[in-house]
Formats: sequence, C-alpha cells, structure tokens
Amino acid sequence: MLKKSLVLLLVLTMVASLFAGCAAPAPAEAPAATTAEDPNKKNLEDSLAIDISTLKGTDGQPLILPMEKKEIPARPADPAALPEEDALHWYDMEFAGWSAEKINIPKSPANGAIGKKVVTIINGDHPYLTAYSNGAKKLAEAYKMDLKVMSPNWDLNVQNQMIDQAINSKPDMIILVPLDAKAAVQQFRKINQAGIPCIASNMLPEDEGMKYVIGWTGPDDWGQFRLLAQHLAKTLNNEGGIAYIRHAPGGSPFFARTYGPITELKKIAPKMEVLDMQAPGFEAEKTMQVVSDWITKFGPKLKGIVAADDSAQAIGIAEALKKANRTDIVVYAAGNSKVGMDGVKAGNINAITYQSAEADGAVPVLMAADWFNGKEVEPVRYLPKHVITKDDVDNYMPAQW
Amino acid sequence: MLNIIRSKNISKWIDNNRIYLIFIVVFLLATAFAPNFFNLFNLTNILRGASLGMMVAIGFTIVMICGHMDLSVASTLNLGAILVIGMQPRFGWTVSLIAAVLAGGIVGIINGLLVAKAKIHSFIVTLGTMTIVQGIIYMYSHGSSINVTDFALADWIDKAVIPLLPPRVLITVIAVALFEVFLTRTPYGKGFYMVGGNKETAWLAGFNTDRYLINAFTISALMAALGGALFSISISSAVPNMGEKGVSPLMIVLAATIIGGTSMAGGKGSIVKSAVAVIALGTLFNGLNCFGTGYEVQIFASGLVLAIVVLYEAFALYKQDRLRGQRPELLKELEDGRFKKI
Amino acid sequence: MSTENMSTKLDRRSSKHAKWNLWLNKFGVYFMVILFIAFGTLISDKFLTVSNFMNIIQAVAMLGIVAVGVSFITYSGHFADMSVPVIMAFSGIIAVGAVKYGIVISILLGIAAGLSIGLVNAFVIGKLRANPIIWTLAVAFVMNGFIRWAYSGNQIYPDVESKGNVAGQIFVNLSRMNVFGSLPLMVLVMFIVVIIGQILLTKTKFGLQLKLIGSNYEAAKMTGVNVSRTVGLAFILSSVTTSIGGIFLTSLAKVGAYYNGIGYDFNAVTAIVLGGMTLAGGRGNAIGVLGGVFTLGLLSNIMTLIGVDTFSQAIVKGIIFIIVVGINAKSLRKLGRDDA
Amino acid sequence: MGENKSGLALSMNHVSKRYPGTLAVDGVDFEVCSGEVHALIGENGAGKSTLMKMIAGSFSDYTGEICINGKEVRLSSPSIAKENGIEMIYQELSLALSLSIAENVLVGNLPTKGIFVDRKAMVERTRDRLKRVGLEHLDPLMPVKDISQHEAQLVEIAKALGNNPCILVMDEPTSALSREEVERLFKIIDSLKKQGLAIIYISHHLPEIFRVADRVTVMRDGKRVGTYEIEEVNAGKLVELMVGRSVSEFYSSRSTHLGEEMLRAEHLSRYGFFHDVSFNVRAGEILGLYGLAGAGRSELGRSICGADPIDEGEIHLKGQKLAHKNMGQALEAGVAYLTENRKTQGLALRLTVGENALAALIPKHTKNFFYSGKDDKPVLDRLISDLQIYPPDPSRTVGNLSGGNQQKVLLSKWLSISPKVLILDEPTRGVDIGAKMIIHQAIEKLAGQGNAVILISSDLPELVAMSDRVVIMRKGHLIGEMNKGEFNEETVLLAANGEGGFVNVN
Repeated sequence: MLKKSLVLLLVLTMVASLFAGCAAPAPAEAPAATTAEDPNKKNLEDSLAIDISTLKGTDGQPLILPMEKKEIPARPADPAALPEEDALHWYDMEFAGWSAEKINIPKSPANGAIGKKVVTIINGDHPYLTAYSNGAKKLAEAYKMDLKVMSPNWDLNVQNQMIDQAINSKPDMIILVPLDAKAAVQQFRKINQAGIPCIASNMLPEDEGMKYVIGWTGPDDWGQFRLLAQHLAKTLNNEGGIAYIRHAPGGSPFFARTYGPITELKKIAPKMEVLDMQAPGFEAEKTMQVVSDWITKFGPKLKGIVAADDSAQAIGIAEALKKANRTDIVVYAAGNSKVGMDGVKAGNINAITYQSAEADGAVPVLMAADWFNGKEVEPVRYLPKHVITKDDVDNYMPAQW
Repeated sequence: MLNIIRSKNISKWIDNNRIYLIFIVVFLLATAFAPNFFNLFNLTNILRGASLGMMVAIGFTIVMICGHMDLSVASTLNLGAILVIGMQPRFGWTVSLIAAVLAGGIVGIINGLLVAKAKIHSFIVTLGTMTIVQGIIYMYSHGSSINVTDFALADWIDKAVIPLLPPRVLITVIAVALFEVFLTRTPYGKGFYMVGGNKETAWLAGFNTDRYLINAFTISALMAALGGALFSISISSAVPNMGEKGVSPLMIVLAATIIGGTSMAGGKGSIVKSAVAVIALGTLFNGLNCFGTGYEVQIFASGLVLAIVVLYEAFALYKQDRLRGQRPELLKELEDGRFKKI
Repeated sequence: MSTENMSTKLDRRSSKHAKWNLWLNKFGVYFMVILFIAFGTLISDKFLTVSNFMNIIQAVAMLGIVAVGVSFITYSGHFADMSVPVIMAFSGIIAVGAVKYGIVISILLGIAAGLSIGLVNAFVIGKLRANPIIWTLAVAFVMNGFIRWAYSGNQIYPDVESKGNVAGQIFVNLSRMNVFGSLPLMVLVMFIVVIIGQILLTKTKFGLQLKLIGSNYEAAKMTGVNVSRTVGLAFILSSVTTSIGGIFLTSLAKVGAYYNGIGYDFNAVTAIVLGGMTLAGGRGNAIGVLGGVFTLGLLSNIMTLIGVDTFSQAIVKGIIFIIVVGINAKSLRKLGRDDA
Repeated sequence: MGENKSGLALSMNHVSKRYPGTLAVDGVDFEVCSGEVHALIGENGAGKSTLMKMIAGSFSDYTGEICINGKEVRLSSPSIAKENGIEMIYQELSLALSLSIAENVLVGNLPTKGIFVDRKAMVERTRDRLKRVGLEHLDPLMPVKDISQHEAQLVEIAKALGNNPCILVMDEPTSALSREEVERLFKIIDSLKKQGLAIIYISHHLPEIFRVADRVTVMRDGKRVGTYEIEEVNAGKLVELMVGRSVSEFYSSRSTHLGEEMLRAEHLSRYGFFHDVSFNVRAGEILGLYGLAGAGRSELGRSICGADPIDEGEIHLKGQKLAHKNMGQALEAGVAYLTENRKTQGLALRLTVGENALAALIPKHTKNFFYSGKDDKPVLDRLISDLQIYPPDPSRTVGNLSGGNQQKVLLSKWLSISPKVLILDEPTRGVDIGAKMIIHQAIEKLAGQGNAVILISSDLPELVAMSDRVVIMRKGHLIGEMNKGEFNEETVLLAANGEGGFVNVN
C-alpha cells in the first residue's frame, strides 16, 4: 500500500512539475528580440578586429597555421571494388566532405563572434583531448566566446545524450568530435534538424554526415601517413618488409594509419612488402609482445614498423627492438606526444607526424568564429602536415601532452 | 516495544524501496539546481539514454536472481547492434532485427548450456564468451563501424510522439513491465527466484533447474541484443566496440542492478527496480552534466552512490546476523530496567 | 570376505585416481604449457629459442606480478578485485609525482598509494563483509573520477617531474633494467613474487587459514581464524603486488596516467583461473597462476607466429579458456569436490 | 503382511547405486505398504540416505526395479517421483531462505488465476497447511530467513504434506524439533497412517521408532540386514543388527576424578539471547547443559568461546579473567567450541580429512612465520586411529565421508589441540550408534586428562549418561543445576519445561 501511494505521489509530482518546467524557459528568449541593429554591427567590427595570429601553443608553435591544400582526385565508379592496396579503394573515407551537398545549413548571422555560445562535445577523456580542449578554450577566449566542453568518455550512448543536452541549451554553434565516422551521420543530422549550426572536428565523418555540417577540421590522417610513408621509403631505399601496429578498431584511424602508408608504398615503392598487421591496443606490453613475436617470425625480413600511436605503442616497439638488438629496424608513428618526441630525440623512433592537439581544438573554434563573422568557410580544413624527425624535434618541445 | 517494531518496519520499508528514494533525491536535486534540466526535452533525453541500459538490465537482473552473472551482455549488445545494421540493406528491417536478436539468443543458449550442463562458473563462462563474441563482431565488421542510409526508422523510433515516451523508450518500458509481471506474477517466473534462492530445493521440488538457467541466460542475451539493435537503429549505424573504452554498459548495468536491490547471491531482485536504478544513474549523469562538470565528477558521484549502497547492505546484513534469534521477552526484560541499557 | 576385498581394492584404486586428479588440478596447467611448447616447436623453428622465451616471459611479467597478488583474493573465495586498474594507475601516478624526492621515496610512495586503496578494500570487505566485486567496482569508479579530477585529465612524466635529477631516469629504467647479466628486473620480480606467493599460500599460517576461509568461511570463523584480518590481508597483499605492477607499467609507458592498467582486472582473473584456481576459493597455488600467465603469453606468441589476426586471436583465446576451465571443473567434479 | 495393510505402495527389487569408488546401495530389496510406517535404520554410511534419495528421484543411474502400486516406474528425476506421489522431508533443510513461506510451501504448485499467480489463494492455502503442523501464527508472506530453525523444519513438513502424497519419506524429521513438536508430529503421522499413506521413517532415535513404526528394516554396509515387525525386536537387538556385533552396555559408567575449578562464568549476558548466567565447571568434569529449543544454550556456548560478543559479565579461566575479544584469543587461552552445524560452520567439505582435522593447529605449528608440517603426521595418525575415522586416509575429501565420520573429523579438529575447556554443541546429532560410542569415549578421555567439557545435547539419554552434573537453561536464563544421582531423563526434561520439584538457584 505504502509502495503504491509512493509511486502515485512520484508520478504526480513529476507531472505537476513538468508543466511548471515547460512554462519556465519562455521568458529567457525575450531579450534577444530587442537587440537592435547597431550593436550587431559593432560586435562584428570588434570581432573582425581580433588578431589571433599571435596565439601560440604550449609547444611554442603558432596555434593557427595557414591551411594546406589537398588535391582531390575524381571518385572512381565503385571504390569498394578496387583492391585494398589501391588508394582509391579508400576514396570515400579519405575524401569525405569535399563533395558533399550541404542540406539545410543555417545562414550565418554575420554579427560577430564575440559573446557567442558554443558547445564542444569531444569523444572521450584522453590527454590528447585535454590538450585539444585547452586549444579550443584559448581561441574561444581570444574571441570572447562562451565555450562549454562536454566529454562522454567514449560512450556513444552518452554522447548522443550530450548532443540532445547541447541542443536543449540552444547554443549558437555545436562543435562535435564524433566517436565514430558512421554513427556521426545521425548525430549531425539531429543537430542539423534542430536548426543549430554545427562543425565536425578531429574525426572525419562519412560523406553522408558532411551534408549536415558547415565544415570539418582536423588532421589529414591519410595525407600525414602518406608523408610518413614517403619518408620511410626513402630511409629504407624502397626495400624491405613492413609490419603495422594498428589503431583500435572502430574508427577511421584504424584504416587511415594502416592503409595510408600501405597504398602509398604500393605506389612509390612496390618492392616493399606488407608482413603483418595487428591491433594490440594502446598497451606497451602487448605491443612489445607482438613486435617480439614478429622479430622471431620474420627475422631480417622485417625492416620497418609503422605504428598508429607514438606513446605506448612506440614504447612497446622500442623495447622489443632493443631486446632483440635490432637497430636496423625503422619505426614510424603518428602523434606528437611528449613520449613520442622523446622517442624521436632518443633515436627510438625515426619520425612521427606533427599533429598539434591544441590546434586541432582551436581550428574548429576559429571556423566557428569565421562563420559568425560572415566569412566564407571551406568545407574541409586540414591541420598542417609535417613529419617530425630528430633534426627538428626541438622546435616542437615542450610537448602539448 | 512499539517503538522497536515501528523503527524496524520503517527501516525495512526504506530498505525495500531505497531505489525510489535515491531516484527522487537525485531527481529533486537536479530539478532544483541544474540549469536546463527540468523540461520535457531533457527528461525525454534521459529516458532515451537510459533505455539501452534498461533493456540490458532486464535479462541481467534475471540472471542475477538465479544467482549468476552475465559479463557477456556488452558484447551481445554489440552483436545485436552490428547485425541489425549489417543485414538491413539485404534483408530489410524486420528480418534483420529478428535475426540480430536471435543471434544474441544463441550466445545466451551457449552461456546457459555451459553454466547449467558443463557446470562451469558463470563468471568464467561469460568472461570467455565476452571475448569470443567481441572477436566475432570484429571479424564480421572488419573492425569498422557500419551504417545504413535509411533514416526513416531511426527518426520514428526516437521521436517523442507521446510526451516522454518515444517508441524506443516505450518498447523498453513495455518490456520491463512485461518481464516484471512475468517474473513476479506467474508461477514460471517465480521459479527463477526459487532456483536462485536454493537450487537444490528447486530441483527437488521438480523444477528443471538447468532449463531455468538456460532460459535466464537466453533472456539476458536476447534482451541485450534487442537493446543493442534498437540503439543502433536509432543512430542508423553500429559501432563494433561500444563499451570497450571508458565505462562499459556492463558496469553501468551491474552497478544499477545492485543499487536497485538485486542480490548477487540470488533469489532476490526486481526488474523494475533495476530499470529505475538505470534511470537514476542517467539522471545523475545528466544533472551533473547540466552543471558543466566533467566526466570525472559524474563517475565519482555514481561510484559514491554504489559504494554507499554496498556499505549499507553490508551493514544491514551484519545487523540482521547479530540480531537473529533474539528473544523478545528478554528484550522486554532489558526495557524494564533489570539490566543496564545497551 | 570377497566383497570386502573388492571394496578395499576399489577404494585404493579410486584413491589413486583421486590423487592423480588432484595433481592434475594443481599443476595441470603445465601440461598445457608443455602442449603449447610442443605445438610451437612444430609450427616454427624459431619458436624454441632462448630469446623467444625471454620475450614471452617478459611480455607477461607485469600480468604475472599482478595476478599472483589478486590470486590471494580468489583463493580466499572473494572472486576478484575490480579496482586493480585504478590501483595500478594510482600507484604509478603517485610514484611519478614523487620522483623528485628520489627513486626510493618514489617507489615507496607509489606502493603506499596502492596500499591505501588496498587498506580501504581490506577494511570494507574483510571487516564489514561487503560484496567484493561490487565494492571494488565502486572503488574503481570513485578513484577513477578522483585521479582524473586531481590531475585535470592530464598525464605526468617522470623526466619532467624529476626536474632533471637522476631519479626520473632510474624510474623509466625500472622496467628496462637487466640484473645478473641479461635477466630483466621485471621478470626477476615476477619470480620473486611467485615464490613469496607460493610460500605464503602453502607454508604459512596466513595461507593455510586463507585456504580454510576460501573453502568454508563460516567454518574458518568457527575454527578461531581471525577471518576479517586474514581476508583483509589478502586484499592488502593484492594491492601491494598490483602497485608494483602499476609502477612497472608506468615506468614502461613513461607516463603516469589514469588510464594505465585498464584490462588488468579481467586479464588477471583469466590467468588465475587458467592456472587452476577456482572462483569458489581454497584451491590452486601461485605456481599454477604463473602457469596460467605463461599460457596466455604462449598463446599470443604462437598465434602471432602462425599469423592469426587480432580478432581471431580473441576468439581462440576465449574458446581455449572455456575448454580448459571446463576440463578442470569436470575433473574436480569427478573427485566429488564440485565447486558449483 | 499384516491384516490392516492394504497392498504394496512401493517395492524395490534388488536396487543398487554406485558412487565413484563405493557401492552405496548393494542389491537391496525394500517394500512399504499403504497405511504403514516402515522405519529404516542403520549406521551412517549404511546406505539409507542413498536409498531414500533413489526413491525421491535424485539419481538417474541406479540399477534394479522400483514398483509403485505394483507398476514399474523409472524414478530418474524428482519431478517423476513427485508425479508418482512421493514426497520427501529432508534432514537438511531445503528451503529457499529469501523467499516467503508461502512460496516455499507451495513450490512448484502455485495456484493460478489465468496465467498469473493467485496471491489470495496462495496465502489461504499456505495458512491451511501451516495449521496442520501447528504454525498458524506465522504470516505466509514472511520470508523463511526470518523464522527459527525448528519452525523451518515444520514448514518443511507442511510443504511435503501439502502435496497429498501417497508415499512419504521422512529423513530424521525430528532432529531440530522440541519435545512438544515431536509429539505433534507423531500425532500427524498417526492420522496420515489412518488415511492410508505409506510412510518411510528414518531415524537414529530408537525410542521414536518404537513409538511410530509398524515394521523396521535394518541396513548395514549398503545391504539389507533384515526386516522385522516392530513387536519382534527390542532396542538391544536393533543396535546389534546395525552395528553387526552385540552391544552389551551402551553407556559405560566412568569414574570421574574432579579437579580444581577450570572455568567460571559470572553473570554473563548477551542482551536478548541470554541474561545473567552464572555457573562453573571443574577439571575432569563433564557438565551437561540442557534446555529446550530456543533456550539460549548454543548462544551461551558461542559467547563463551568468543564467537559472539558478551554484553555483560565475566569469564574466569583457572581463576584468571578471560578477556578475549574474538575466538582466536579464546582458543589460545584454551576454550574451544564445537558447532552444531557440521556442514555450514564446522567443516570445509571441499578440503581433506587432514586439512580439516589440523585446521585448529595451524597457529600452534607456526614458528618464525613458517608453518611446519613435520608434526602433522603423528597427530593425524593418532586422531584417525583414536576416532576410528573411516576410511583412514587423511587425503580423502571430507564431503565424501559419511555423516558419522564427518562428525569425528569435526571433533578431531578440537581434540588435536586438547583444549582446557571444550564446549560441545550436539556432538552426536545425526550420527549412528557406532560413531556415537567412539565420540563418547573420546569425550570421556579428554575429560579424563584433566580438561573440562561442557556438553550441550538434546539427546537426553546421552546427556544423562555422560554428564557429571547438569545445568538447565530456560528462555535465556540459567534456572538451576543438578548433581550426579539427582537427575535422570525425566527430571531434566521437567526442569527444562519449568516444571517438577526443581529449586531455582537464582
């Protein structure tokens, strides 16, 4: 009896308070309507006057660098029909976003970035993403934007809820780092349907998802790894067997950081051979085990290793090589974490990609600001590509994470 | 004397209904303090987010009532998700949904057979099948996520036609209600409690305990697969590794089931309470997120809730143990003042 | 008369059979190890080499260190410690933070940090009798949140924290160091932990009473065993070896971070159970656990040598795990020592 | 067959059942008629329980033929046995503690309305059944874990009776019951007999058998020794048949040499369990402690040995105050307690005889941190031969031993450390006569070595024969004591009931 009455009471309070709650948000919108033309113009002028070129990352590099151009080839009729070693097999993954037809994109208010409310939803907790958030905050501060960062800790279900929560708080812009390229489609669609402008960041969504966003910014994983592969081929004189330590399955890096170099090497150094690929996760000891097994299995055939991560994975590789005394094997990895750069400096890693986490976070905010300021925004904005080697690693210290 | 009885009853009542109290407290606090928390949109959002956990909690609770543990629910959920999306382009929604759920059922039957017939500890069996199923999922999807471009169903399933209850939530709520009725109101359902409470007795009373266990694991896997499938339908895509990073749905459901009052020893538990616990945890997360707190605070808070519940349970058990067999007339003697007060 | 003879004969045979089964249960995992070694030798001529074996052992050394500690908990019938990952992360991050005070203090503080979680577990589970899995899960949640909050989601580095003193270098080298020529320190520590674990389990009051507790908690209590202290000690010992594992892991990864140690909870249970310990408690030993750890290492090694991809490896591992445990459960049931 | 019996309800022809390593039941013929109480007796391990489990359908791999009402059936699962009208009351309680009484009583047979459980009918039906065993005061919706053990035993009986069986098997149904409850049970049995039920009654209590049984079958070593009309035999004959040799005098009189005071309890109280208990026991003395179920005897024993707390009062051991905080410290001082729950609290059933018997010795054999096993073997050999544990193999798993041998192992755990004061709580419950004698001898030997024994037992002949002095508890109070020569079974029982010419010492 007591239980029943409790449930009844609970339902009643819920229903009653719901109606109270529904009525509440209404007055909040009132002031927006009264805003006059003039302050808008003033705001735009102030916003345009802000100079962000002086902003620097914690590594001393400029936070914002000019965008790199990328050549977009024609799409083959059926990319999936091509062999996996062919770069065009991965066309839809690599060149997503360039040719997407935009749907229902809100028009820029062109009234200045200052004071705009932006919600950034990242995909999880990781030191890289901490640096990412810092970069985003730095730029938002420069533009006096109100930036809120949410993290779903790698949980897709939670990220979906956070998107709804973000929509519910009616921001001027949502920046989303999707957990997954394909699941992102529906996420962006939802934001788009809510009428909120949206920018995709870091993880490149599928072409289908790019329809709903103003643009995407982030590292050009494929391009970076092509660059890395070129460096690798040169070091090894276009010969030798390569093994790949992959990213965690489920995301585009899982493919970009393996098939980027594979397709590139196929093109520029066809004599080089793919020995094996394994995904031991981001654990040094497991990677060490895999690489040790490789050394046993392939012996002198193994000439180079490409890893998707320059910290734990690269450490595992270095340990295995050191134990086997194989100084001849070259190591290439993505990243520029502190651990990775230390590795480059110590000679454990031959080269890593330059992927500034802070810039990764800052560029989408910049894109948002540009959009608020009424500027033209390109659909894709890559971070600059660069391969860090022992020669220039000092320029990128101290590391961002 | 009357006092003792009354206080005993109240504490018993609180004990039985603690999850509702926790939920109300969390809900009221969030309503009072969290910005943008209390409106239809957000509450629908909470329910939508909780529906996956609620669906998984149904079967998980039944397995736990039987005194067992199903660690494979997270993998099974992924299996349901990946299959329904993977098969849709060729077979359409209906067939692929049925196939996905049935595939989950197969995992459950294997779990059940290994636990009931091979008599291996369920913790171990499901730890093994968890790995195996996850491997199969990766093989099926080649480590990639997959999607469909047909959004019609996705839009329908998550749209709040009835306030607070989009179809996905409605399906979940109906499933919770049906299974609760099945479990507590039908003789067959009661059998799960019997099997969990004392397997030997249940067997001697003529229950086919093995079949009960197999059924429990099958229901668990079916519901997990269904939950995963519905979730993936709602986003028109499936990710092979939900829960591999961060906090797995398994841990959330496990925590919720315990907070909801289901005993790990078996024989005790309620699906509705587990479901309410999932919603309560979702509300806690959502409310804290409204404040803009980071994920660390949210996980800290839910851990704290779990810790308090576990401590309270341990304390209640300890007290019960201490007081078992006390003679009321001797206590009366104490009250009369023949002895020093306790 | 004749029937009596029959029955005694039967008795003797069954007793012999029982002893064999018992032995199989205790050290059967090494049959599997031998089986795998034979199989590995067959499939690859590079398998049976010192360096390959060193690789295998070194790769599982940290898991071995952790698993032996956690096995005390399993042995006492308290399943497993879900707070293993946070203990590893916490001890590592504290050790890195303290590296500026010198390497000894760093390691001691690191272990003390892990120990502090272990002490809480020991009190709540040993004394208050909370459910071990759920409690340690709650601790994992709370500590995970706490570490993230305390370090604002950042990771910290031994070389930065040491402010240039040599301790940072030593810390990073802990997991890379060789002693006695070419024996890695980690492997040495693993063997020491196993030996100490084996002695503790089989040769001390603590171990024998732990066995009693694992077999029947109430009976142990009514035999005068200080159950809360003994169970608590199991959790404390587990936290100590887990901390050691965590410090090695952090040293290897060169960063202290909240995510270090993920997966070690279930991996440890896998190794322990493969090694012949049953979740019901009171059965198995540390040497068996070592065998379980070796099995996992060998399995990965052989599969990579054959060229099995990551996904199939997971499937094969899961199947072998279930089969091995199934055989073990069956042999125990034959003995009438059904744990189910 | 007798005239009042109407045909065979059950007959078993040459049935056998093999466990790994032992032939537990070896070609036994057994039969019960409708309207008959057929007692089945034998020592522990004689095969009675196995035979009964066979009837209950616990085994699918027995050999031989079982007929019910003349029709051959294969009783391969409990549900088949139930379908054939067989109900069983187990020695060990088989109730699900977390479920309600109603759900336990009506298990497998819940009343339904449509597809749902009919709660109202469930409660009513349960109430009816509880009334039959005198438990009408219990709420059917109360969880079983909240009722006492003897009530649970009656619930168990109510559960079996409720299914209207035609064959009822009772395995030691009285072990947890008080005298009044036993008497009520016998009345129920009488009326069931009149209704034409066939009842198989297993018990170690010979007086009970002479009270209820019509015929008796004796088993030994898995074989049937013989079946007799109850008028044909007497207690001595039955014991002889069970043990296989003549037992001239069951309880030997022993000469006691009482030493100094060993243990003195002063105004001990554990609030709500027992209040203001004072008594003493001397070296070499066996002190009987008697009381009806729920009188607080076991609780007193547990508190003295430190398993439970003491709220008030003092214990003196050899004149010195015993300030123990837990059982370990009490043991160190020399006070041990043998629990009445052999299986749940006494033995680690999955461990071996040796490991169990030496469990209490672990701290003593630990020197400089390490346990030294070198003294184990002589101690173990002595214990096994003293107590005649069978099989005499310390590496056997205790769980596979018969109940009597398990009890011996439990006792050996305490004998191994020869405590100054040993509190024995029901040391021979559910134990056959042979084992009982050996246990009694061991207890007397322990006392003879100058130790004190406190014997808690519901078995009145045992208590009266063994004790030098008896103290009586009633409802949580110690109400008096009687010296050797002053007490017999009747006076002790009357005193425990609060009657008779008994002087309250308080």
